Amino acid sequence: MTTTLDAAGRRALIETAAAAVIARADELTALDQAIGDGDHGLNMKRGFEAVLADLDAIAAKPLPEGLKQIGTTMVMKVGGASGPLYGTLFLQLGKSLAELAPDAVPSRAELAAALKAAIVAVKARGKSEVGQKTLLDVLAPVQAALAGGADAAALTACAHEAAAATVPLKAIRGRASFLGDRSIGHMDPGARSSEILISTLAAIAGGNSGAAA
Amino acid sequence: MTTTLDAAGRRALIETAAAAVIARADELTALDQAIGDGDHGLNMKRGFEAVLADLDAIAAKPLPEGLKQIGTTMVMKVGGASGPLYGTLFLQLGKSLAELAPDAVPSRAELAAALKAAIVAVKARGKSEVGQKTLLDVLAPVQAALAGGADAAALTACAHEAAAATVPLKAIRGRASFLGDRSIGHMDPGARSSEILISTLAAIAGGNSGAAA
Amino acid sequence: MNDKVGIVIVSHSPDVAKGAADMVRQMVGNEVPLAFTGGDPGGGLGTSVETILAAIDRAWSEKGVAILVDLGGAETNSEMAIEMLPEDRQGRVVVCNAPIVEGAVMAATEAWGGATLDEVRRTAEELSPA
Amino acid sequence: MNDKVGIVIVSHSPDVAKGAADMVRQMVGNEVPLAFTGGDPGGGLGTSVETILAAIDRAWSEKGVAILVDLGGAETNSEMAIEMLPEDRQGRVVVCNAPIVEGAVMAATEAWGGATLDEVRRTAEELSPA
Ligand SMILES: Nc1ncnc2c1ncn2[C@@H]1O[C@H](COP(=O)(O)OP(=O)(O)O)[C@@H](O)[C@H]1O
Ligand SMILES: Nc1ncnc2c1ncn2[C@@H]1O[C@H](COP(=O)(O)OP(=O)(O)O)[C@@H](O)[C@H]1O
Ligand SMILES: [Mg+2]
Ligand SMILES: [Mg+2]
Ligand SMILES: [Mg+2]
Ligand SMILES: [Mg+2]
Repeated sequence: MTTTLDAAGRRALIETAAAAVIARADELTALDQAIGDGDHGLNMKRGFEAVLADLDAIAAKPLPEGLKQIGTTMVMKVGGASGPLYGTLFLQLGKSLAELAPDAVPSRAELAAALKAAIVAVKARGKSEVGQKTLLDVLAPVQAALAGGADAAALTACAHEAAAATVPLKAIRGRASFLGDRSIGHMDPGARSSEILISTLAAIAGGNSGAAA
Repeated sequence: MTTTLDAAGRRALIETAAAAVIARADELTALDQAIGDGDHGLNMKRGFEAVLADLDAIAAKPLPEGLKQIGTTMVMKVGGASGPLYGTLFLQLGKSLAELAPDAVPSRAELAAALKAAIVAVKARGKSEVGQKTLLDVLAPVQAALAGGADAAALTACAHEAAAATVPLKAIRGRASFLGDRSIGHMDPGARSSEILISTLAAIAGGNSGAAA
Repeated sequence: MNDKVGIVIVSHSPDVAKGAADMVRQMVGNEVPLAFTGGDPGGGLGTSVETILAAIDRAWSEKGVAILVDLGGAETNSEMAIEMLPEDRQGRVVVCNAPIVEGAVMAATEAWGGATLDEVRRTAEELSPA
Repeated sequence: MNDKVGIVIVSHSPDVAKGAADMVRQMVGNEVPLAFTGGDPGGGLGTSVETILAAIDRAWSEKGVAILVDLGGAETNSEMAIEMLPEDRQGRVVVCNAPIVEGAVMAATEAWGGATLDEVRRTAEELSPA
């Protein structure tokens, strides 16, 4: 880990994360076809393409402001339930990190606290809890691992396992809940998109020692 | 009253009744605008124009068969809730009068019994009762008056009063029920179309001594 | 196709009927027999027994057909249509007491899973959208 | 116009939104502020916070605005939109827990009669179509 995160660093981070999700759009859509309306990949792609379209402006801002702009962009562009959920996540991350010194890298404690607050905000937005087969089922264990000192590889492994652990769950929120028991046996698309984001960011933070599964 | 009702007689009866309703289409629509979706006149006009389009064929049939064809035409052509309701009314009148001798005029008792059965059928179709601000609030008192020996003028007066008596009622069925208490103070459009039909038929039966109000 | 309950959408508005059917298709693809109709015989807002009968025929399944309706007239016309069906079909068509759009998506999702007509109807009638 | 509560219809489908608005207009004419939106920012089935905000603005009334939605995403996006409104408007916009089509007709009929936002919402949430 470096001790500064300047505009170039922020740019690389955002660009890589966005590209990773966009590259997996077909996979995310296929997951959503099985237990939803088959648009999660399209939705996330639209959101992150809009982020990329503003990449220079976002990267030029301090990290908290940039995160808020990403959040607003996701809110406005995604279109699915995932838009306000991921939007709220990024908006709250930005708000929680507001005191960060310019170009500073947030500490593990700062990141863990920010992600904790963001998870609370996502729960409120979705009227949802952990265990309901949503992106929260990846975000929550990753936050716990982060707070507990996990390194990049461990965070990646945690996200991967958490996404896989949504397979046997019955969906209680979102469209997949319409399927009742038939939602069992499929990975939640939002859990998978969260895994991709986290493992990509972890790989960068860990000096590219890990890679998105 | 004549003692036979031949094709020419049936033709005149149906044509006059249909024309009377069609002539009042704007008024019926205006009533429906106040407490509904403003289409009752259009709906009834469409139904009775379709009846007129088949007038010769309908009049050529024995009365019970003709009534059934009118019922089917109303069912297929009206489009509003009134379609299956008036359709059911005419279909059941036809069924109840099935034993009528060719070209015979149904007796008062036969007519009263047929109308009684038809009202039961309309109630079942509409899941409705007298007092809910619908066409039943005209049909039921007219049936009672008919059974009780009322002459043409009395039947016309009865229908007129019954329609007027829907004004203070609160609608419990149909779209007007969406208005709750605000349906009070307006005449029910279906009650008015029933009044028009009844007073027109009574006028013919009474040798044109009465007239639709 | 006949191993899934069919879904018929009957709205006063042809646009609502079509849009609800689009939403159903997005959830269940072409695996559930689906038909929709809206508008009165004159082309205005309303419903038509004739086009309801045709829609039931298009969505016909040996497992039965669940009809979703919006307001009173759509319900009364659908019930009238059911009575005009050949007798051996009448018992296998039901009108669901459920919201037209949300109910159609729910009912179709349930039908997609292979549920019986009764299960499809109950799901549409029980659940309100999460 | 501002003496009646406004109605906003938010569907995943632009067709459902338009058709439901047609049905509302047939009941209440132009006396109730009404706006509708459907479709995601890419034109597919979904909803858009941006167009929801614009619809709230078009249907704005000092008495408040009741939003009718179909499925989860429409609800979440509408709630998000409410939070993005100027603070003095936020408290006067509610999402009704009611069927989109039937609820819109009910809510608009109630608004037409001069009801408060709370009454409009309650009517939509209570009644199922007769
Ligand atoms: N109420 C909710 N709370 C938390 N997460 C949710 C909720 N609804 C949906 N999700 C997440 O969003 C994902 C679906 O996103 P997407 O397909 O883009 O939206 P939509 O369901 O509107 O089509 C789900 O896989 C789930 O992870
Ligand atoms: N469930 C019902 N039972 C009895 N009569 C009804 C019912 N619903 C509607 N009506 C009658 O139908 C009339 C409205 O007919 P119309 O306007 O043609 O149909 P719609 O209400 O579908 O637009 C009402 O005035 C009422 O008399
Ligand atoms: Mg989806
Ligand atoms: Mg979607
Ligand atoms: Mg009407
Ligand atoms: Mg109508």
